[in-house]
Amino acid sequence: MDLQNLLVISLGVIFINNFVFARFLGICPYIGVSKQLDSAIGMGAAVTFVLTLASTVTWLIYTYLLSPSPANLFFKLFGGSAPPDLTFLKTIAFILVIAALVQFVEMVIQKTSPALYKSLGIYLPLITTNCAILGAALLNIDQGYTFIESVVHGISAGIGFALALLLMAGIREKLEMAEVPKAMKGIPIAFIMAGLMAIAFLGFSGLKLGN
Amino acid sequence: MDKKYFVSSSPHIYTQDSIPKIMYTVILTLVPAGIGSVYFFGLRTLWIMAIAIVSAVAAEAIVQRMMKRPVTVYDGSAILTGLLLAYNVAPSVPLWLPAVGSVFAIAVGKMVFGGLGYNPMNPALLGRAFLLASWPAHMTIFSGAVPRGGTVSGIDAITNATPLNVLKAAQDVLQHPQDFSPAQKMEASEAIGQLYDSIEDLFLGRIGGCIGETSVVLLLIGAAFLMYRRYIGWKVPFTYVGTVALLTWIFGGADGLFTGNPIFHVLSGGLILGAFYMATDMVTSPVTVGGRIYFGIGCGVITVVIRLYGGYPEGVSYSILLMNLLTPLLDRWTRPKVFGGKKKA
Amino acid sequence: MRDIGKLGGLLLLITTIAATALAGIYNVTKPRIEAQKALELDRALTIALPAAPREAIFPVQANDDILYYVGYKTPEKKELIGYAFVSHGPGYSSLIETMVGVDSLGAILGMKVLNQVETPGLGTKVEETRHGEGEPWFTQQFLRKPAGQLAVDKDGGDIQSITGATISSRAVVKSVVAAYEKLLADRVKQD
Amino acid sequence: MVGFMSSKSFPGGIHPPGNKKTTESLPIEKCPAPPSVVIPLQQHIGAPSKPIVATGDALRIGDSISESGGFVSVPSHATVSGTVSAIEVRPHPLGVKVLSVVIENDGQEKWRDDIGFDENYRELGKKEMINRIHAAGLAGMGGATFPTHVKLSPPADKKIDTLILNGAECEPYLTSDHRLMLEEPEKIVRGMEILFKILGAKSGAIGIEGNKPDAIKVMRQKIAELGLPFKIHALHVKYPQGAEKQLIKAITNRRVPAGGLPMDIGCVVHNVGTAAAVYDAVACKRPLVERVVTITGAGVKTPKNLLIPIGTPFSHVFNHCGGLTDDAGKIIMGGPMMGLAQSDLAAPVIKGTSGLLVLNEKQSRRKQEQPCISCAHCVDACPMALLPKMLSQFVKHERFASAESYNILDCIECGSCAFVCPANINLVHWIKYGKLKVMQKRKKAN
Amino acid sequence: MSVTSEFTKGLYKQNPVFKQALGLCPTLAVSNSVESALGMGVAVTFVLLCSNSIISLIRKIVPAKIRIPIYIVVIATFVTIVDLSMAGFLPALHKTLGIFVPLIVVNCIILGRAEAYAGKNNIGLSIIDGLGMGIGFTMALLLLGTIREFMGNGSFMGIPVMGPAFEPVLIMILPPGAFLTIGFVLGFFNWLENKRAK
Repeated sequence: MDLQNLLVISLGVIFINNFVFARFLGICPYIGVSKQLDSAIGMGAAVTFVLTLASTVTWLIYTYLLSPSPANLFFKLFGGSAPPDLTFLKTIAFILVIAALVQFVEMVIQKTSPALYKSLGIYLPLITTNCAILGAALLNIDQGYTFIESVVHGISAGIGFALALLLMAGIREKLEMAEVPKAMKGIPIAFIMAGLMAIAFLGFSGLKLGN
Repeated sequence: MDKKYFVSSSPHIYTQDSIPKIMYTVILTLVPAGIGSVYFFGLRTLWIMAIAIVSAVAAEAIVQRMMKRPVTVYDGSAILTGLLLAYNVAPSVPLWLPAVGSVFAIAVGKMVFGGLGYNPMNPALLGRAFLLASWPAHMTIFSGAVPRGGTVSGIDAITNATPLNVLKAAQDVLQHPQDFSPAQKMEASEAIGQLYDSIEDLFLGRIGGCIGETSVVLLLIGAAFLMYRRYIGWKVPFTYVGTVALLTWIFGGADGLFTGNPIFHVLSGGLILGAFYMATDMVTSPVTVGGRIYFGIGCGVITVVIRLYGGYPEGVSYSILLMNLLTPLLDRWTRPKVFGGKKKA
Repeated sequence: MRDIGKLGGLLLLITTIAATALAGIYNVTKPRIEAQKALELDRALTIALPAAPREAIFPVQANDDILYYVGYKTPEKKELIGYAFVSHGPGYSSLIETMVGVDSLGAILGMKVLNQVETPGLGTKVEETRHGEGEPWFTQQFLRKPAGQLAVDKDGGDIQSITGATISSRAVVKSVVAAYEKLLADRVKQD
Repeated sequence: MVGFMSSKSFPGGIHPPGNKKTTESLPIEKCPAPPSVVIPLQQHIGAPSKPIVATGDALRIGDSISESGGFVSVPSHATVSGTVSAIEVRPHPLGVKVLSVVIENDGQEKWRDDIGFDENYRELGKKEMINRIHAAGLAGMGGATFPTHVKLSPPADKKIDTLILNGAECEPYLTSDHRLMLEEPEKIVRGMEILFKILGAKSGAIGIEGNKPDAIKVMRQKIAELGLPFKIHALHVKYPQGAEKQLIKAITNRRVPAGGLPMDIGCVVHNVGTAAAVYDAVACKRPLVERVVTITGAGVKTPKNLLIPIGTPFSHVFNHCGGLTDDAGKIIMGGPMMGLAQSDLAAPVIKGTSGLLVLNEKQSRRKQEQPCISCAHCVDACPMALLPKMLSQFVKHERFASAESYNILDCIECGSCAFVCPANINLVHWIKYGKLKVMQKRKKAN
Repeated sequence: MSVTSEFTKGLYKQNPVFKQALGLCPTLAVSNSVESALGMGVAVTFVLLCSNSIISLIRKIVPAKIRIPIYIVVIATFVTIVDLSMAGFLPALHKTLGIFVPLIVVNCIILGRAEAYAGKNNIGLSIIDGLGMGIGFTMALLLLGTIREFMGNGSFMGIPVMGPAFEPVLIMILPPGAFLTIGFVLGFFNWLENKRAK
């Protein structure tokens, strides 16, 4: 396995193509759940967890069920003839899988760890419509990632999102005590701050991670 | 009892310091480097400084008027922002550039958050990053600054590429040997050798670069005074410079680990200006002792990462901006333990 | 429990209806999508090998992968005009893909950027057409230069790099050189 | 002379200008008793004392006028001879009106008869010694006015091994303890010997800031002369060196836990003035009727160190010092860092009055508050390792829970943070308010 | 509840972007040029119209428990139709919008309208609601797109309008420019609102 390649993918999606600052994925929860550090930590953890799971499952579904590649499980069923190209169903398939996954995770956490459910549970329903999850799943396919690459990409995208969320929450807790002009209070100033953060993150652009 | 006496809660005596005093002292200590820049780059730099300062002050006054708040441009903070922004642009920039940068720095970097004390990131550096992203061509070309009649110093060559630019280009050649001819490789090695021999020039400031960042000696004179007056502490600048020195020594060489030239890296680029004047910006750096140390180390690490592996030859301003983002969390996570510790139950 | 079965069944039914509907749409749009792809390729090949009619350009394949294209003056494979190949190299923030045509001596006949997501206003200038000009200026300067010896001005070559986007410029140049060398190696093998 | 930072100091602290030159070389003078004294029945921390005299009663100096109102309470005594003219609420230095006994001075200076030197005082039992201290109405004379006998009766499970006398006098301007050490070293050391015996301590130390070399010398000589096992520690000159927890840290290198008391780590601290009063109380059965007060500042015409009968109104004291200048702006009881601003000169000198400081108008005006620029000077200055900047901001925005979790209750209100603040934010004011709110909340919760 | 007000509420009073802060990801991502903003706006409006009408039609037969999954399926179907058609007929636009076309599925405006409106109202009103919201969204995108393209590229719909001397503020078409623009536009609307309230 090419560790360096995985590192490039991982650091790339955390710092250079950060989901929030460069790809505009997951903006709604980013602005909505960054008012307090505690909830930001919960949301960050929940998103990272679901992102990883979703990346894994959607890649498997795409490769073994939808794509007409030799790896498709139908390949054998159809007696060696080319399986049908079902890739046009990927959007609908992915979103259903993600919705089911989130439900499932919610149920499992609720049964196994009430404490964790208390801290993560309220964020889980919000995650279905978090475009970062579906976005990561689609990007994995678009960029032709292998299974391991997809998983690493998913985890790292989550870490990058959580990082952005944490930084924002720290600053917004402080901004609560700042004399921000009335019209700019709340969401507008959060966007301005996100813009300034994105400027700072430009410093990572062009980072040569591999050769 | 006809006479009324003042009544207020203790304490009843106060320091002689005030915010304007701090600001103007910092401005004063930046003057030597400014004079140096006029000597090295010509009178044009004076124009750039003046334009940047006037725009910053005007922007602050106008925004405060618009927000119907008292106009406080006399506290010196806008002047300082303007001056630092001017110090962070190349001598060859068109004159409208520092003006736009100052307005952005003050209006978006500071005033929308409520003005002095509330801005989460260093306004001058934000202004610089804004200019760099918006007009990269102007911000990354260090030539054409020689005014008619040359500079007072009589040195023309220094207005060309900055040492870090040269280093980046040369290292690029050496890191991809297969793409270049032997002659090019020779040339690159020689260029690096020359750079490493030019420590004295770096120290004095006889090099290309942004207006206020080149002369290490003049900056250090000012910084020493600020340290003496305790307006800046040792923790941020020393850990910052130390981290850069250590990491560039370990990873900065072309011939494997521990072959880098830390002295070159410390003296070149905007590190001294950044470490002593901008990373130490009170508003945007942590207040706790531990926080300040981590802040300095973090700035150092990011600077080195960008310098050695990044898309830009210089990483000082981005590293400080990125660490500014971390400041609230650092303050939170490095809260000092109360004196004596908690009583055991 | 029966409830779940009922609900699941209903969901399945709706999904099936949706999938069937989509399959219909897919079958309608598929030829269009493929035609679009072919059209894009046609355009690129025409720019890369302007002297060769589209029907006189043939792919050279190994297994299912197209290695490069060979272009002739006529569809009967008479009078070799040159070769066209796709090169790609990592730019500033994306993989830059170009279609390049060369004559049998390696001089560039035509060139078109296929894909890039570089910094807007900087790296994207690799396919910028200046106001009033018909062709993108950056790729125009490659014409008639030997594909094996390209270099940007900063590296001592004669391709003028884009101001502020040296990395993108260099990526294009280097990828062309590398892809040309691969083509050469393959030609040698075939001859 | 000055000890090393590590061993004779504490983290944080500030260096305000000392301003002690004016009075430090002036010997203690006796202030003539006023025509009438006003003795508040609450001069200490704890329950107020209860009056035991009635209007018209004739009293001699030293006669009890009230009895303890509980365990944490001390009696008060007549400080002039004369008749009780009123028992009513009168202005108090704390800014509130307090029930006080007013005595018209008959000018006779008649003392109670039973006061006099008791040769055998050293043979007294521990209990009797404490009784005499209580009967003499002793409360801490450094300014905190905590009843002395309470500090000498620790619970059985607290073993006290170290007695510390506080001669640091770190507040700027004040020189009363300094003069007392120079002029009455024997009383102080003998008093310390008594305290040492009562507590059964193993070691005793006196902490004096290094800026008082003469006092250090005199006290050393006296200890050697009397052959007592006490040590003198020359302390780093830094405010608040005299704060209890900081003093203990500097001398013993032990730290009192947050929310704890010195006795939790085996220490008891008394002021040097208290020690002298302990000697008077135990050896002479003499109650606390007068104390040394430094009268100083730009607003006083003739600064002095005075021995003043307790209950003397401030106006009388100032008259004795040539009066106040025309530009006198602020009158402070205590030092400039922790002292209380006075609005009414009818308020009397009490047991905890270590100084009367008069600032001129220019010094009295507060500069306009500016926004905090997070310079962290307050954080560096805080001797309790708190974050005053954040505490004040939390309080300002009524986030009392955050303030509580940032240990607002551990603030000792020393004023170091507000002193160094370049934005002129009165951090102490906000923090005091926050403490009040947090305490109220806690009370409600209980 | 007049038909006109059902239509106009989406334009300003309940503008999905400016007033409800919904659908922010595509708003930020594709507003760097007027052309892509328009493309995205039309695509979203189309999906919104279709999903609102279908959901309104089936609202009485859908069990409440599996309401959301069914809505999602309906929406995803229309999104895929848009995706495929765009790839076939407008390949250049399809390339520029990239993954934000399939991501219309998770655009909270659409599911939000389904939940809040189409699931409770008849088809006529639902169509009007969808149209209003869609046009409101498109207008928001166009506003941002115009500002960003004008400042960041000196052009409108790709046509240079500023002359050759203008040096565009590149950052406006980069990610930070998206955040800053929407921040200030939202601030401006708040300011208007506050002023009107007085």
